[in-house]
Amino acid sequence: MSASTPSLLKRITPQLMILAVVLGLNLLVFPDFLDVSFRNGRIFGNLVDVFNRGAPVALLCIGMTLVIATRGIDLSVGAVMAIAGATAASLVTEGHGWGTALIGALATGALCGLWNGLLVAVLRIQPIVATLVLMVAGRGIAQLITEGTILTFNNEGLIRLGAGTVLGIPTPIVLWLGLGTLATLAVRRTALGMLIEAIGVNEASSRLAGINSRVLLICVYLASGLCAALAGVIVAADIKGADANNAGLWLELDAILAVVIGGNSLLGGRFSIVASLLGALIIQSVNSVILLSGMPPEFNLVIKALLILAILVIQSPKIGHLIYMLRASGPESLPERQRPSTTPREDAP
Amino acid sequence: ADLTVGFSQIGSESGWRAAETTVTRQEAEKRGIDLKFADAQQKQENQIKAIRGFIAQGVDAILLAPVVATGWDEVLEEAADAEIPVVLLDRTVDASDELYLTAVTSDLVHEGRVAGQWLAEEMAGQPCRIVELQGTTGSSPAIDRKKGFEEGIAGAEGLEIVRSQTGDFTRSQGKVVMESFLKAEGGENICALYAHNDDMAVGAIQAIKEAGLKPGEDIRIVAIDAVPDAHLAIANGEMNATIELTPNMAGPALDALEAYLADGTMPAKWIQTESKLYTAADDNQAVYEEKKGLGY
Amino acid sequence: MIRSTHLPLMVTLATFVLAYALCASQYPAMLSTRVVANLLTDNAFLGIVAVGMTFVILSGGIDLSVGSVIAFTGVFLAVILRDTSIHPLAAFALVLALTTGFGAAMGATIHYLEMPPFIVTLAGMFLARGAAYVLSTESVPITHAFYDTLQDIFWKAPGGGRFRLIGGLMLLTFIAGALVAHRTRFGQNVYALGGGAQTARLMGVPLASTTVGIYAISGGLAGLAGITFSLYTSAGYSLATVGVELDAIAAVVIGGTLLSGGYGFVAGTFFGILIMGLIQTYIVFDGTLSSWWTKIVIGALLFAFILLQKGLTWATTTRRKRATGSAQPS
Amino acid sequence: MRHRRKMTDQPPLLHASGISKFFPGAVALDEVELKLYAGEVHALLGENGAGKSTLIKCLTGAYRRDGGVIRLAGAEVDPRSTAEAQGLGIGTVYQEVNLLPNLTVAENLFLGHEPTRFGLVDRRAMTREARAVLEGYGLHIDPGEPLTSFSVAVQQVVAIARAVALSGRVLILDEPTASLDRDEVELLFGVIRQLKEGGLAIVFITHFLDQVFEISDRATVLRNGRVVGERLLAEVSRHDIITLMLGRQLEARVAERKGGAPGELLLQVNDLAKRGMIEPFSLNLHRGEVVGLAGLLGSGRTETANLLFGAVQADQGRILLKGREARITSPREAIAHRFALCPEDRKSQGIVGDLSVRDNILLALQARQGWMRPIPRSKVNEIAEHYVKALDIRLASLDMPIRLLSGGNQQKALLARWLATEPEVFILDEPTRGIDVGAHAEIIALIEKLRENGMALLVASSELEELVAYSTRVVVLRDRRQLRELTGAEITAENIVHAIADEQQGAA
Ligand SMILES: Nc1ncnc2c1ncn2[C@@H]1O[C@H](COP(=O)(O)OP(=O)(O)OP(=O)(O)O)[C@@H](O)[C@H]1O
Ligand SMILES: Nc1ncnc2c1ncn2[C@@H]1O[C@H](COP(=O)(O)OP(=O)(O)OP(=O)(O)O)[C@@H](O)[C@H]1O
Ligand SMILES: [Mg+2]
Ligand SMILES: [Mg+2]
Repeated sequence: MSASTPSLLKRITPQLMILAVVLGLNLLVFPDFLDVSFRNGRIFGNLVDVFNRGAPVALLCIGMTLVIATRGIDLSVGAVMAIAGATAASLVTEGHGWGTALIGALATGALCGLWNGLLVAVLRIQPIVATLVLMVAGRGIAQLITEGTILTFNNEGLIRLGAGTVLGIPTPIVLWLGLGTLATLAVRRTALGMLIEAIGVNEASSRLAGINSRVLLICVYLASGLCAALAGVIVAADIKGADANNAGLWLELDAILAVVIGGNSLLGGRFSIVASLLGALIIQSVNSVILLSGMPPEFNLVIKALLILAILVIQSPKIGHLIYMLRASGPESLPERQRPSTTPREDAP
Repeated sequence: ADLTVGFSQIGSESGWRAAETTVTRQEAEKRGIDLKFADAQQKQENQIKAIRGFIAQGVDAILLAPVVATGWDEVLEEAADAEIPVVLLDRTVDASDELYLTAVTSDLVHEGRVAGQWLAEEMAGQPCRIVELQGTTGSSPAIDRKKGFEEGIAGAEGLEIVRSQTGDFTRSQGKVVMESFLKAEGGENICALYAHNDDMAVGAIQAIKEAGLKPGEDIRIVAIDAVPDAHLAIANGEMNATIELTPNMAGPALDALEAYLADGTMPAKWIQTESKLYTAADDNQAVYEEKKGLGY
Repeated sequence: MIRSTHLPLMVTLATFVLAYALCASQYPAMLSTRVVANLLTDNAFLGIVAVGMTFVILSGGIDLSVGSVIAFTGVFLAVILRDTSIHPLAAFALVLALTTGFGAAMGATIHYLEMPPFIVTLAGMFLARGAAYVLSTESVPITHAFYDTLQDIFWKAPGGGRFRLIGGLMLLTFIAGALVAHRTRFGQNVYALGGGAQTARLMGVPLASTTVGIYAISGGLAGLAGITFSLYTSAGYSLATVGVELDAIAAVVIGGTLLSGGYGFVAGTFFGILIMGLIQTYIVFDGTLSSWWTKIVIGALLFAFILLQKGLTWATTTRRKRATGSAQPS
Repeated sequence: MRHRRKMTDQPPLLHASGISKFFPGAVALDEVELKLYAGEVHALLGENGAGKSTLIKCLTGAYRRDGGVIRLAGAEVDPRSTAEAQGLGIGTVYQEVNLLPNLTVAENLFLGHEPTRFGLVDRRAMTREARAVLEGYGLHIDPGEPLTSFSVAVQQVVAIARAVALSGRVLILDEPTASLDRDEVELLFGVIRQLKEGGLAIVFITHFLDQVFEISDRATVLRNGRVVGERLLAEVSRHDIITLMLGRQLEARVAERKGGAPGELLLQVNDLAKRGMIEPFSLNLHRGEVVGLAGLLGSGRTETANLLFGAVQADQGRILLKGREARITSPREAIAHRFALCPEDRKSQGIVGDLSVRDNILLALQARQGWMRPIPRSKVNEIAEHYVKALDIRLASLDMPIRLLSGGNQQKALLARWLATEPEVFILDEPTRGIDVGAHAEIIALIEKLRENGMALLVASSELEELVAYSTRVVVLRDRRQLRELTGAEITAENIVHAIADEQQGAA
């Protein structure tokens, strides 16, 4: 249950290696990539940007990892970001303090998560369809709050959440690292992680074993909504305005991608939040390569697609197996007969 | 009876677009016109569907803000067939001009050119390394405003676009991309920023500030649209110029329509709106207050 | 013979008829041939791509790349017709081969590398749109005379409705799709795959060729939809049809096909398309919804349909279970 | 007899030799040899996890084998997929029902070889032929209905019919009778005898030794992935076979009478019922009692168990626990009242396939404790290891996903899951399905021990001998109705059969 350090390290080795390679690519297109300086009261540099700009996806993928572990998916997170940002902005423009705004935004996020959770856990609507509803309607709700405009604000407290620093470190970095740690501890230091995995693998069995799968499912979507809300507040604070039209647009796909690059199965079951967070960093590093390379923007998507494809192919269980086989047949190979000849998936009855 | 006019709007992807919708509604209301509004959510197919829907409903006229220039022949023919006049807003289409009554648009290339010429004048012969924030890749404002700007600076010696990347017309992408420009080029090596819309410029201003530089002084900033926040930025000295794209396309359009429907007066095929340049010389604070309520 | 398995189809059909009647009672103009013809013409490309999506979803997969493939097809056709003197029919064949191959490649990746379809086709989505950008960022008009010929083929019904070629093409695609899904071995294998890949494998279903075939069909039909779209707009534009994959998925689901695979009908998707078209037509006829209310209403209607379907299915299956409770061997 | 010897002189129809299969951390098959002759029924025997299913999968292309040669009628063959094996005339029923729940019975039956007309599948002919085929097995059902509208037994028969239709030369049946009733078993044996006459070679895997001796001519016995012997069944005794399988003697247990007086009254069930599922059901359960639930397939045993456990909600009736009314509307509440239910369908309702054996064993205990109080790692290992040893679960490591265990070992792990919660009322639904003779005896002994320690048990089983062996009372069900109760000396296999049959006559 609680993964010990060596096994965690083993689990995230592929992600660490890929991250290193992509950061290496950055270094290739921009030699000063790793320079970090202290300017204007904050640490400053491309590497810092990767961590800072990766914050929204990182926050989203904390919740998304949990949702996916239950064999679900949450397409609504982008829209929830917009709603939460709009809520926070409209609260501060109405004269409330930043604390109220933050709580208000988180509460709307929780409400959205609750809605998704109820559709999935109680009405038993398939997650992808259930969350599609909010994905379509949610941005409309956000625009309803801002009335289609970019709702700008000057509340220093709120702005500090997105553009401020804590001890010289940009707040978003602190927030996602903190929440990531908190979530990891919450699922691994308690039995929560195992119970979530169990309902992801076989919900019927889990229910018969006494797991309250309904409540757990709702909680998981709730968590996803909360993470999305926090991401939404950060994005709004970053530009001092709630852009209901564009905040979080298509970010759900990036978050899902991050979870998968983190080596988590879309079919639910075993999961690792740390690996997902590394996945988010990998995606942001890919974006960074694109920005730093100075290529014309029409190549952005092709480059991103090819890099991601390469990453996924390398991670594919089949390729991993092939590498294992090649290594096994090397000089210090195992005796012929001990070679596994099937990947686990094939062996499912 | 009252006039019923269908309005096929692209969507609500930006503050400017929202303002255009608001102004159009206001203008229609002023004239006692029943406006049927259809939001296409950035999709041409939805706009075509909307126009066909308007035709089926038998509206008296159609306002169309086309998302893209191509692909309208067929549906415009159907409208012509049903004898419903169509007026284009803020962009023309690649179709025979018999298929629409008139087009009320600004000249996107011209806007870019004004921005370029302003910068060339401002630099007065000094060299300048420019970074460019493009609009959404493939959108016609992005293409035309880039083209116009390049024409505008073509004559000036030493003006050079060193980096150009898309900021998707959004504030947050504008900020993100500007951050990478600042690092890739070094803030002190950038002399000016040209953004295809004000939203990206406003995002970039924040990136510049966070990098410890003074927007408007260390880096000159020119953008297009003249949304309220840009006026505010100019008033605060954080931005240098913006070129107005008026959200009031519907006013002239509806005037032309009413005249046509009343006695068949044919308007000119192209009603060009003014592309007014705003700089620190104007009273931006006043303009800001004036525009604030328009739903930008 | 109406079987319990046909229930979702019946539900969708009933929903459509009911909804249409409601709309028509509010706006009698909705009964005009124009509206009927528009439903077919305007949704032709979406319908064609949804047929492919039905196969993918029946097999338990998903294809997010179709919207981008449509855009790519349009740009490819426009560019090739602008820059070369090749005949459009040859260009059609070329682009169909290309998109079918693209789909097959995704299918092969999914099967042989054991990667989830969601992710493979997501990468495919980026790739296809990226390729469209690289070909041309500007929208390119198609001016070939053959296009005009094709576009001029329509039947003008009394009342002003124009039934165009592409609407017919969609109907044909649906008929062919239904035949393949329900009356061929390949179709049976698709359903089998959706019922459980491992079991299907043990039962002797050729997983590799079926998976590759499914995504090839989806890719090919996305190509066909791209051709349709280019006929519809006479242009190729790299920013076109963003998010169409979600519309297609929604249509398939509204049509009664389960996203988890194995259950559903191609014909159901047809009514799903019509229902979605009806929602949009209704919103245009209403004409008072603001941009944001449009989105909220679409979301709410989507939810209402899902709920209605869920309720009807639930009500009838519990009854059925009771009825056939004791099917014992004798 | 002479007839059979003569057959052995012929070359075998299917000859597999040197078949090896390795899994990470386990040698599943080690140079196994299997000879099948045309016109014989060949039993494949062995303990749980001996490698029987793995051998079948290697022979039919479901797994890639790591070594060995397969000859079919003298020619070397190498099926790489089950489809290829089917093409070679090898039809197989794999362990657990492997049919598609979303297809109709007819579609399942004909998947891959549908009758076609003008290149299109002829659905009408398919339904017609399916009906005819199934009637041959005594099933009068509408093949156009979805498979899931029928019980597991019907599904099993469909699976067999499908395999038979596909087997031109070899038919392989992996535990086909595990969920069948005696009548269906008889029907199946009739079919097998016919096919045997027709010259098919048939492999038959089961843990019911009676059935082995009834239908098979020869047996190959596996132990730990190795062949430990091949015997003509006419020449050996049941005892020999068991000794060969286990590698030791199975002590004949003295059938002690479970006379011990029942303890305090624990559970009172009053008229518990759910419309359309089970008629009002009443029962008193004391500590130190084993109540058996007997009945034919579909008689409602599983439903009764599920109802008691709250897995399905009753719409009438009350449950009194130690005299106080208990509301049980979900498994959670049942578990909180110290109930446990080991379900019949272990694949879909029991195991959590991708989780480790350890997590599976601890799941129910952890769920009861709540997520806030994780069981410490050391305690987890202690409990898991304890039960692995106590129940003799064969595994490579506690960390392996439970789906990789053999069927019987999965069953034991599930028992461990519930024993770990130390229940007071233990409901067991078919606890020995798919369990080998050795483990079978152990589980019966275990039930006996639990009873002696004061647990109250309710056991549903189709095996009468087994029910007789451990029950202190037997409740007979039919058509989802409680018929009568047998106690003490009344409990014999004949009496139970009569109880069911009498009533049947009465009803007829
Ligand atoms: N993919 C796998 N990885 C590791 N070990 C495996 C795998 N599949 C099977 N095994 C192991 O191989 C051994 C043989 O399993 P198999 O299913 O063939 O047993 P069996 O004889 O059919 O038993 P049963 O009577 O319980 O069905 C078991 O110990 C099992 O744990
Ligand atoms: N949810 C349900 N609603 C109505 N009937 C059901 C339901 N589930 C099962 N049945 C029917 O109830 C009958 C009894 O089920 P089942 O076969 O599991 O009983 P059983 O006595 O436990 O038999 P066995 O355990 O030997 O299979 C079956 O005919 C089955 O079709
Ligand atoms: Mg087995
Ligand atoms: Mg049962």
